Amino acid sequence: MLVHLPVLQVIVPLMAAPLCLILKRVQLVWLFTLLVSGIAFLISVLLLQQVMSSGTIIYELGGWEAPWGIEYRIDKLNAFLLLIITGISTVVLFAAQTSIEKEISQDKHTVFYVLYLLSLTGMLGIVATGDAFNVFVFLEISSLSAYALIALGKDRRALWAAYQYLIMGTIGATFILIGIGLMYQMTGTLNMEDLSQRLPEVAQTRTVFTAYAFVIVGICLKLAMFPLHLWLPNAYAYAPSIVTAFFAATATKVAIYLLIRFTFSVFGLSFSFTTLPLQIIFMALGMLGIFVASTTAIYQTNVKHLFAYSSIAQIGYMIVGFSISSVAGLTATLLHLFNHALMKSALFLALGAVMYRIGSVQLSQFQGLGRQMPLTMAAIVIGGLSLIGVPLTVGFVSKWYLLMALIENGWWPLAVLVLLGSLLAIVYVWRIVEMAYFKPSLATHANVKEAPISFLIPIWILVFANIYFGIDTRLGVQVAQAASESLFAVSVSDITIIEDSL
Amino acid sequence: MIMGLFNDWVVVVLMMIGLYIIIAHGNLIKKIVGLTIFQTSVFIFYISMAKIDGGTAPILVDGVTQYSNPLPHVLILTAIVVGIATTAVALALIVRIKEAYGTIEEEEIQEQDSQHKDSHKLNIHNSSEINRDKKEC
Amino acid sequence: MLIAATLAVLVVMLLAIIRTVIGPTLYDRILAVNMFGTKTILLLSLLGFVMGRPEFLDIAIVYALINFISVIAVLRYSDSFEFGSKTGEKTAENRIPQSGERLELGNKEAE
Amino acid sequence: MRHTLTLFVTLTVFWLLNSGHNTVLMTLLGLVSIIFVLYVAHKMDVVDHESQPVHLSLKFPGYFLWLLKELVLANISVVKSIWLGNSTISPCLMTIKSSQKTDLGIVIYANSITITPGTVSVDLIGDRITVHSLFKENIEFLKAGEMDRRVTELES
Amino acid sequence: MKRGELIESLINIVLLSLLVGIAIAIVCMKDLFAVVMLAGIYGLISASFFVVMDAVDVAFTEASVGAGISTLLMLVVITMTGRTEHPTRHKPLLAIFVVVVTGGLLIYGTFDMPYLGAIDAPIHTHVAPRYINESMQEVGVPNIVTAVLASYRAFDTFGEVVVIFTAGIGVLALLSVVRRRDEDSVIDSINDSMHEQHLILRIVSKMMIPFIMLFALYVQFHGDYGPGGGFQAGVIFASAIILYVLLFGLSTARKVINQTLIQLIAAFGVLFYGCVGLVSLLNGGNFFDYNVLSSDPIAGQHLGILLIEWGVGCTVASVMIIIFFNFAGRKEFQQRNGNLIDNISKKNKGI
Amino acid sequence: MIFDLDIIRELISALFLFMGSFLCISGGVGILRFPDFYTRMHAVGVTDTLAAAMILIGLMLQNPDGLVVIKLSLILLMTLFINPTASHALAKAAFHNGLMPLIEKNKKNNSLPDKKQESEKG
Repeated sequence: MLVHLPVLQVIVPLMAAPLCLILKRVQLVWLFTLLVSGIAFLISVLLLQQVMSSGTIIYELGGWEAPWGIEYRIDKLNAFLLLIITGISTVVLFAAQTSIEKEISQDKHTVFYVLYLLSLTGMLGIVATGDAFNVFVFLEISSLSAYALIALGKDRRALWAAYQYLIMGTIGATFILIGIGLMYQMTGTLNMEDLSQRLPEVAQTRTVFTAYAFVIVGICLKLAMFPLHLWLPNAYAYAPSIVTAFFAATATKVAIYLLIRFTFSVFGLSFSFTTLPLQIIFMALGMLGIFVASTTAIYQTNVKHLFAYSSIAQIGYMIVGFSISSVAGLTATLLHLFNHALMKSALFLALGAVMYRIGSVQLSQFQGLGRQMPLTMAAIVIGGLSLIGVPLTVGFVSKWYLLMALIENGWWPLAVLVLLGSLLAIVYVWRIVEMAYFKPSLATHANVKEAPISFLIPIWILVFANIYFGIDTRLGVQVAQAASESLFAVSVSDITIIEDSL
Repeated sequence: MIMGLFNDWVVVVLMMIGLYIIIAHGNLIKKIVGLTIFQTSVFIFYISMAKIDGGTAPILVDGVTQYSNPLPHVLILTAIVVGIATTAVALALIVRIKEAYGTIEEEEIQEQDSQHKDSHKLNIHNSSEINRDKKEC
Repeated sequence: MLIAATLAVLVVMLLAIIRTVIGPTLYDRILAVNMFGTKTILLLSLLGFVMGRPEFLDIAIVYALINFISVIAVLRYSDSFEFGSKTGEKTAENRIPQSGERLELGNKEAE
Repeated sequence: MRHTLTLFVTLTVFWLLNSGHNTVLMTLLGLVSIIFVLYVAHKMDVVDHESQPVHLSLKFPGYFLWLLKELVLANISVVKSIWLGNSTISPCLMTIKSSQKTDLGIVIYANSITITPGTVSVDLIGDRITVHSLFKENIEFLKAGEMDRRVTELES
Repeated sequence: MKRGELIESLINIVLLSLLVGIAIAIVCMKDLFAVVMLAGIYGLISASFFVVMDAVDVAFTEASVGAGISTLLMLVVITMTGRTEHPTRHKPLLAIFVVVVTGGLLIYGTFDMPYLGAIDAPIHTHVAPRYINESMQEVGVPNIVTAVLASYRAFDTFGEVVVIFTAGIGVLALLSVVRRRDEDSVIDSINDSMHEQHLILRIVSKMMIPFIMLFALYVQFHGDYGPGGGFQAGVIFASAIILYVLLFGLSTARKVINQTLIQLIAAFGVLFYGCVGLVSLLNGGNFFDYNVLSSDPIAGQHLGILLIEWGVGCTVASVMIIIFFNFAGRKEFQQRNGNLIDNISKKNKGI
Repeated sequence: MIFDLDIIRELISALFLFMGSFLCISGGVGILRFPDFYTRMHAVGVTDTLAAAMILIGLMLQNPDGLVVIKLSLILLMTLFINPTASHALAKAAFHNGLMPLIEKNKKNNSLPDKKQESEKG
């Protein structure tokens, strides 16, 4: 069975989704979903182990070899991503049953879990596959379920947010489809590995340039990169808390993965960064994203909005790391990807707990909550510290690597700017802390108690992970470094091929 | 060259018309129609590239050796399905938006949202609200 | 002759589109779309022969079926009261032209 | 039962005509499909004398040929007026009575009216059919009642 | 031959111009009903275009989806949301900017593209030749599109089925309403009006419905030999049911077609497809490796394709039915909650 | 002898196709030219019945073997069966929703329901 792990990773949650619909009984469905997600997590752990010890795994679906059939290609990068997604999904699901009880009407519970599993499937599929068109198909699975999940939110603005997300998401997906079509037209293949070998021959054509532009813009729409981020804050703010916690930690990460995959593996480093002024564009947009989004976050009155803008800012950090286009920079991005998933899922889950108790996440409602929900608020504070990048938290590790990467390239001013960006994070985190600990409790909240245990366990698992990986940095750094090195190894060999052909 | 690239150019024109509708029009249903045009133009692009001179449909018969490329056809079959799936979900959303807001014009929705922005009261949309909205509009 | 017939069908399709666009009433549009559907069936049958592989007539059959269902659906829902009553279009359709303008072509859209 | 049987036969003919692949597997699948369709059709309650008009299948070809002749004549007159312009038409609306006894008969009559260009049955209440026609003569023709008589004959 | 190609390209040009014309008309129209009708025509023309481009399978699908189902859904939605577009909002500057930039980029990209129909284009020389030349030996199905769809790229198709399943669940999540039985009778009086009034429609449709269903099943099982397959069959089958709903009303249809059962069938289709993969996995092959399903690889391929197409058909048909039922059910729900009495009085006045 | 038959077949086929095309165009012109919905409906009737039949029969003569002819006749049967039904339904819907036909002035009073006069005032 071990040889089949790559496909099982995707198939298990996929097949579980229709099974959920058949099971019907809500309690049972939750347990089942949790179990499935747990199994998926286990598989991803095994996969990562296998990849780290014996290198890239290739799985040919249908027994047809690569450019003719679809293949799954698990290397260090996507094994890492699979681990993040399944891990977060499992932890978040612990709290799901309690949380949706108050946020989603009873008759939609089964459907919620089905959509959740489908969304998980979609993300895993995008990450695992080695076929460009297959990416599009799974992208649509995850997006469609995401639209529906967001629309399940209680507030009517959730509907509007879902609609906006749908429009943007579909444009993005169609752009990617156009890009894939152009690539296919120039090379005749859809397999990523095959593409990376055949693209250099035609790299100088205008068509490939257009293809690259469309793929990247499409991904950036999905990614909510700075000027294209407009759909994200509302979508995160009005979705059910569980959905927000899950998506904030995974959806944008998958998009970043795609960006890295297409840039480094498919088009190759030399094409992406030498024929285009990509470095400057991404660097500028990343920096702008950090500052604009952080500043906007400060003025938010809804805490979910606040953290949503903070997410956009964090995406900015990842983009900056990516645009350095060095092993160190990419390592920083991958680390931040992992770390940000940990922080944001903890934070949004804690917000879910607040939502569960007081039915709102307006900043003004946080008054005095530090005394009434001490454990939840403590989690938010630690998550916030991690967001700022205080030492001993994961946030520090990735920012440190980012700074190192910038300095390595001698880009001192940018390093300073990154640090300044972190100062903005202090401001918005402080606003919550101030509200929660230094204001008297609201009279209406007299009866508010600590969040139920089903919330506290997953929240604190994540918080401990935040601290643990902040202190013991080996696992994250090792995997991230190995992944980025392998990506650069591929890309460098790419360059030599070009030189040979010249 | 004009004949060789004619299809591609028309595709570009169609795409741009679709995109224009999506961005410039405020009516939600019109946007979906725009989206359909946009997607269909991509289908046309794929299908045009599969065409080969002197070829016929990729269903084997005796005495023919030149067939059009079947792979784009397969991809577009999938893409059409994805398109209808997206349309269905989008239309379902529109129905719910109409119930919750009483309108399907982007501007009016945004106006209503900005009015509620600072109140922390939830705009709960459930079945009981349909009545109210109906009366309002 | 096949080609001439194909072109003729295409021309008629164009005319049907014009009628769909200028309306003026809802029913004119439905009528034009229905006619367009029939012409598509013909076009598909003709295309098979023009292209030399006439065995794909199933597509035309599907069209015929779908076309029928579409027209029924349109009627089902145009029959329903909400349709257009809000926009005041109904009154426009109700208007009976005086005998003097009897043979005028296509009244202008009332909206 | 009789209607089910006829539907089974017509469905089988339909399948065989369409299929063109007479392997064992295909025939088997066809049989299963037909039985499935029969089951669903029964559940929907769409199998009865209205949908399976076996009783008039013998007389139908004769009527059809006559209708075809009328069709051609009507077409010629309409096409003529299309090219000659609007002054040649004299649209009118009239209610006529039909003499058929069954729903099916009325349907055949009404559809026959519609299928001949120049006349369209606009409404159908009881045995009264409202007809819109392009020329006065068409209405006169319908009033003369030849078509009505022929359909009634077909039905009996 | 030369003349044939000339004529093909002439038809090609005419169809594409028609498409552009319709698209422009859609931009200008304010009446949403007309827009939807034009969108339907757009679907019809693009399907004809696909036939000219030899993509018969795609044309088949576009015919049933673009012109059929999607137009139908939009129509139902319009009846719920109103018919005219408000002319107020336009921000053409931003739109024109975006459109010009993307359009310009694409036009720029076209200049290095292989020309239409070029025999030496990369896509005709790299992966595709194997499909065209070997699929008969490897898969044993004359329709190459089916061979690629169901065997070489079976996983994509699996994804496609899951997409449509997701859409069904999404619509269910958004629109499903809890119904109370006692309200059915009131609704009956509204819905059944169609089949009471329309004698002709009733009789003709009653004749048609079994044949449409059988035709769907014919398309389902002949996907190997000609255009067609599970997806198209599912849509056609669903449209037979939709026709039934349109004529006999939702409540009658609910009695015939159990909603829970339909959901189970949708789930079953996906599971069935997946199980074919799992069985091949247990038999020692890779996921979706049909060769191991039977002792003879070709027979295995045949069996695999037959089974998965069946799964596709089940899911697509039931999801389309679910989607339509939910839209129509929502409309009914709105009527009940909104102005039920108002409706009835209006209806009476109208007749 | 067989050769002759083929030529005759081709000729008849061409004739049918030509007639069909002509009728088609006529109908298309009619739908633009006629003054109101109901009269346009007659124009559509022309293209839908005889024109379609002619073209389809012309095609049948082009390729007189097996499956193709069967399918073409199936299409023909369906057009003849479905189109009048759809036209009737359409006319009925229009009529019931208050769309009144243009009619000859002198005919007006003896055939129309009262509904007309009401809406004329409004």
